[in-house]
Amino acid sequence: MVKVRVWGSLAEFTEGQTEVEIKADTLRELLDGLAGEYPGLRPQLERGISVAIDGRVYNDSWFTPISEESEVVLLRRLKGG
Amino acid sequence: MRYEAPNSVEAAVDLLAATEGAYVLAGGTDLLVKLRAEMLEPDLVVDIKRIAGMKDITAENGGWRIGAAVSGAEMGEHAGLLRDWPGVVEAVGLIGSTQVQGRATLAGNLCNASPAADSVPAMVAANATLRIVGPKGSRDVAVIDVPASPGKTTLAPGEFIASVFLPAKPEHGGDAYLRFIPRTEMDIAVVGCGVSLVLDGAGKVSAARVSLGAVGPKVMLVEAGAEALIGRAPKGDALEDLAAVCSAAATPIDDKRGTVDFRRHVAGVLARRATEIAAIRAKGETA
Amino acid sequence: MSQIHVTTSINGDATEFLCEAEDTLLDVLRDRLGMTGSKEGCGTGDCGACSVTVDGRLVCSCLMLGAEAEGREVTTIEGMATGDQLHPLQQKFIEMAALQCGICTPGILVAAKSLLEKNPDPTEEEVRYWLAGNLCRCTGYDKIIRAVMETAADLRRAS
Amino acid sequence: MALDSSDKPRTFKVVGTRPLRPDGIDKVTGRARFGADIVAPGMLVGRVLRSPHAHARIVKIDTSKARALSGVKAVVTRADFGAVPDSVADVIDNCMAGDKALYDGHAVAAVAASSAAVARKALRLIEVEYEVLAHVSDVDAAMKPDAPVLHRGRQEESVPEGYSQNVMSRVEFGHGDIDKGLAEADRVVERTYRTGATHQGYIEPHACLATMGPDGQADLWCCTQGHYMVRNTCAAILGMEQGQLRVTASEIGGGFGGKTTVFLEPVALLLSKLSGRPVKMVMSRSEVLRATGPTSSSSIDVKIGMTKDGRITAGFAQLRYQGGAYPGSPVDMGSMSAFAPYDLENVKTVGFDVVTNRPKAAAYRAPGAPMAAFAVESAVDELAKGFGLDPLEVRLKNAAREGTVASYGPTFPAIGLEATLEAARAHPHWTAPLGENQGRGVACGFWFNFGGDTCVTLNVTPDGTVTVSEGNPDIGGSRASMTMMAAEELGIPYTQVRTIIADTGSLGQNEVTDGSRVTFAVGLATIEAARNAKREMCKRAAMVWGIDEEAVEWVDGAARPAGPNAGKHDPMTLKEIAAIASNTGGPIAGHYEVNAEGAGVSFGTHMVDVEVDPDTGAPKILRYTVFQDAGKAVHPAYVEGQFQGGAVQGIGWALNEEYIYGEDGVLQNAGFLDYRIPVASDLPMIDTVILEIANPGHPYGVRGVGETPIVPPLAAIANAVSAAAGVRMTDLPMSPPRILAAIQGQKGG
Repeated sequence: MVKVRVWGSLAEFTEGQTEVEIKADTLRELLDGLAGEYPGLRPQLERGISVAIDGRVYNDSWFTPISEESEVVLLRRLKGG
Repeated sequence: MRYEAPNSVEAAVDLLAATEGAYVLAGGTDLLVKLRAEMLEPDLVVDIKRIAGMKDITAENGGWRIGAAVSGAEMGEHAGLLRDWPGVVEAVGLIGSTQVQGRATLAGNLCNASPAADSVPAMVAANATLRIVGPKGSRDVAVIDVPASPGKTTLAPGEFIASVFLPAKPEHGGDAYLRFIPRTEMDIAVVGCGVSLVLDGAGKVSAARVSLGAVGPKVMLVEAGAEALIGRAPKGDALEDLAAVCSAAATPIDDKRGTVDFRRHVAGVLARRATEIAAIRAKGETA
Repeated sequence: MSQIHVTTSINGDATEFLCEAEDTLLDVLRDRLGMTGSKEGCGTGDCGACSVTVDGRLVCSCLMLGAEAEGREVTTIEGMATGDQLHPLQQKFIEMAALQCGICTPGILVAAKSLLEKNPDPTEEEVRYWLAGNLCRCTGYDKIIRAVMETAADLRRAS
Repeated sequence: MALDSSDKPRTFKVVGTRPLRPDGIDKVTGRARFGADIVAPGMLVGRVLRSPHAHARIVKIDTSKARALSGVKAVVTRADFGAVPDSVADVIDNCMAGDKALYDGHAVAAVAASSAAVARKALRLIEVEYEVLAHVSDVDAAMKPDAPVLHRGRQEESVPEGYSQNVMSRVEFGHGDIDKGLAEADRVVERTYRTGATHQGYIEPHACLATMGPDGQADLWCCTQGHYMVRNTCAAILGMEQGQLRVTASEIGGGFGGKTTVFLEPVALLLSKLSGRPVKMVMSRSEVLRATGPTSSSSIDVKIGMTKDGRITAGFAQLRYQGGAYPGSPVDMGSMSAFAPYDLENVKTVGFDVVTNRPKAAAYRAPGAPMAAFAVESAVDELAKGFGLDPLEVRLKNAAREGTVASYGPTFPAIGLEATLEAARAHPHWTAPLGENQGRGVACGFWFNFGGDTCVTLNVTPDGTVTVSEGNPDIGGSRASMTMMAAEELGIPYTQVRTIIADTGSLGQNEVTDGSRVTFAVGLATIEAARNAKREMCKRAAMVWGIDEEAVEWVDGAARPAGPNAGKHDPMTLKEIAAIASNTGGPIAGHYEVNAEGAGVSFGTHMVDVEVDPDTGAPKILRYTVFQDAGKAVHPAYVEGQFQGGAVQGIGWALNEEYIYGEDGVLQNAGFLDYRIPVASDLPMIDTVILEIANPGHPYGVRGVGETPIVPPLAAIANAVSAAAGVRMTDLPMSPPRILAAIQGQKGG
């Protein structure tokens, strides 16, 4: 199981938890797992998010490996100028 | 729109008088902006730069006659003007960028009739007069009598300004113009102040003209400002009194460039500072 | 609406063109003569990207009618280099990275050349005030000012 | 992609030098072709009619008189676009208003005509019947339950009940317990800060030239930060296949985030389709200011607690950003970045995205971060000064470092904040004496940086020179940095590589030039493309030598036999291998396509001295120094240029720039005369100190540098002005009337 930190305003859709556990070996499994376990997150997941894995930010690379030791944090989708 | 560039004053007057919606083009730095913004749609533009004398600066009765198409840059390069009326030269030099200086004119700045025109308070302080030509011939009027209200002048249809006359510089006289803008360049005056004064042998002010711009619908000559200075050395309490009467005389509005309180206060500050510079010049020193 | 026939000199070449009365010199240069080196950043004389000289005087070509060019001598950025020889200011601007996007560069070069012709030894303050009408949003002006000062010093040494 | 040989610092030959940029001559001679510099045979002029109202229902648009005018070849309104996918619904609505005009300047119709004069006349003949509605421009006013509402039923699920429908979303970040942290503090500062809306202010107005044939094939030339984005967006709006639309990026005269979306492009394409002629559209400056993206104005409450020895015990901020007429202000970025420079046990930010009757905010350099940093860094400064502590020491004491759990969630890897603070402390600027009415301010700033889809193709020509094709417009020297990285990797001179910006038909998808991504991501792809070409060249050499390709290595621009074969054959240079490419299998190229992840975050510290005229409130910037971590500066002159340019945009934001709306909701300063960006005479030289703390996610350690420099200036200048004026400034811009009023208020109070 991978521990995933979600930002504060998403906790409403994760039964109040800011850290949830998902079974996942890749980013894709993580996102699918989140949407499955916490349907309330789906609108936000569909709008797009970024994910920090061990301090590096990923946007869309489904097959980015994730291990149980990885630090995984959901972020608002980053945009720049 | 038609464009004409007549060679004589008479031809220019005929063109202007014959066409409603005719505009004079000298430097064009205001006119072209208004054309572009579709604020004006002239039927005719009369370029006066090809009329003899319009680009000349000539000595006359101890003063200087400046053709209506003389640019700010040309004034800034004229040793006689710089010596006699540095405040007026500085004021015209503050209009726009170096590029705008290559074209902008005193007459245009006046005819644009913006309450914030930089050269106008300086000309009023210098007691400059204008030679206006028109269908009825030519007439001379004081600068202060030309602006009527924002965007409006007292010129009659068919008339245009042929030249500006700066009178002979009084002995022991000096002038200065200061304006406040948020940046260091490229802005319209939030407040402008022109001061021209004469010192007597004791270093007291014997004559003065104090004018303010951008703090009312048109340039104002602040008589009370002159009264605050006359008979006193231009320092200390006299300057404080001057600042107070200038702040009191100001009738500004709140707009995108400044607030009423700010403009009132700064009108006094600039009057004080401009007077100090004018006094230094009156003593024959450089400032 | 009949067009005006204008005979003028642009970068030393005798040039004739037809224009509408309301066409600015910038419109003429860009749209009628294909000289797009002069840029329109504002059309109101506030940005300096359209700077040219007319009879040796620096002006905004957006604030002058094309018709006014009759009999004048106009120089633009296209006339700044001589053959394959860049003007020293052009060379220095590249060397000192005095441009980023490059849209303001033609106007700044024309303006800076005009300054150095008048004043071969300007102070930093003089350069900054001379160029105050040339907006640059990329560089913060630092490298531009340095490039102009250094070119001036080079030219003084060379003369 | 990991940093090469991260244990020992690498020696570079080209990277880190300052070669002449390849597009330099074009740009100093006027030859470079920007958006408005191109023509096509038979070209028409396109012009846009814009709403004079801040908020109005469009009851009817009658274009019949305009269509009847001689020379008018096409007229379009929103109805001509038909239905579009949801993903681009707001984009097209912003390009051409639907049921309602939502801001002063909102496009309502467009014409294509034989000349500008005819187009102008045609616009006046279009009759629009408006039903004027109540409007709201201010963010706090727009949040009130009784505010005029722009859109109904579009709130995200994150917004609690009780807010106006103008509040589009709410975000919350942080960790720890704010109340507990505040209770531990010796002092708490609680203030509200406000910033005006500022525009990117690029000098080149938007421009494009569209050609669309009856077969559905189209070409578009435009100035943009991302021509692939333009292709994809326009294709979606117009129901085209992406492959049928080829977009070529012109040179771009500045963007700063403002050219990361479309405005004219879909309109020009449709006008071209309907008229059967090429259509050129160029915005005026006033259109740029009225109708393209400024950034958000903001209103931010901050509450920070500190112990008397300078430890921050808790940091809280509530950020309210208006993003103009559609959802999507960068308040989420502001909320994530607000406390990023600090290692905090207790931190929380709450952000509200609010719509108002203003042009839709576009990205602007580190979107959302400068205003958040302004608020937080002002409060930290006030606390430090209140305790008589050195503001740099306080920041060092609380600085985020490797291992810090960032306020927005992840744990930081190696970062450069401390290095910038230490460099600032050691710099002579920090201890230089100040005169009367002068003050010094410092502030830190942070930006995420990112990567994204990127393609590079590197071709070896028969004579052994190299061309690099990349898909990101060169906004400030990136051709030079790509050329340098290719030359570095291949071991050949910089002058033997030429980099071009390819059109959308020539490469795969490329993310927009934004997020400070280009030197990082395109650089990474360039390096990998070069490595692929090297592998191919090693293979060709191995074939000639008759040895195993694994036994060949690439050193200094040549293939060399390695291992047991070392020294058995003379090295084959790139030139030699290129010359026989046809004999050894055909032309040689390397390419690389990647979704570049792993961009490294970037920190900076700015220091500024300001003098304030106590009689007029006029501020003057006396001295300015930027300290920033660049990871690895590829072309240091252009890194310095980014630092300097960002700092000066920040100076404009701090002192003079703002959108000024009247009571009628109409923009009052839609021109460079009264939208006051800094001019040369306003400024001193901007000194720079480049720190290099390698990004572990890039082969050379490169970090994006473009956005961070605009984050600290607002606060640094506010701290300096506050020190000089003797009164805390909380509202931007700090215009002279505002500073003078604060000074006089202080005296009066």
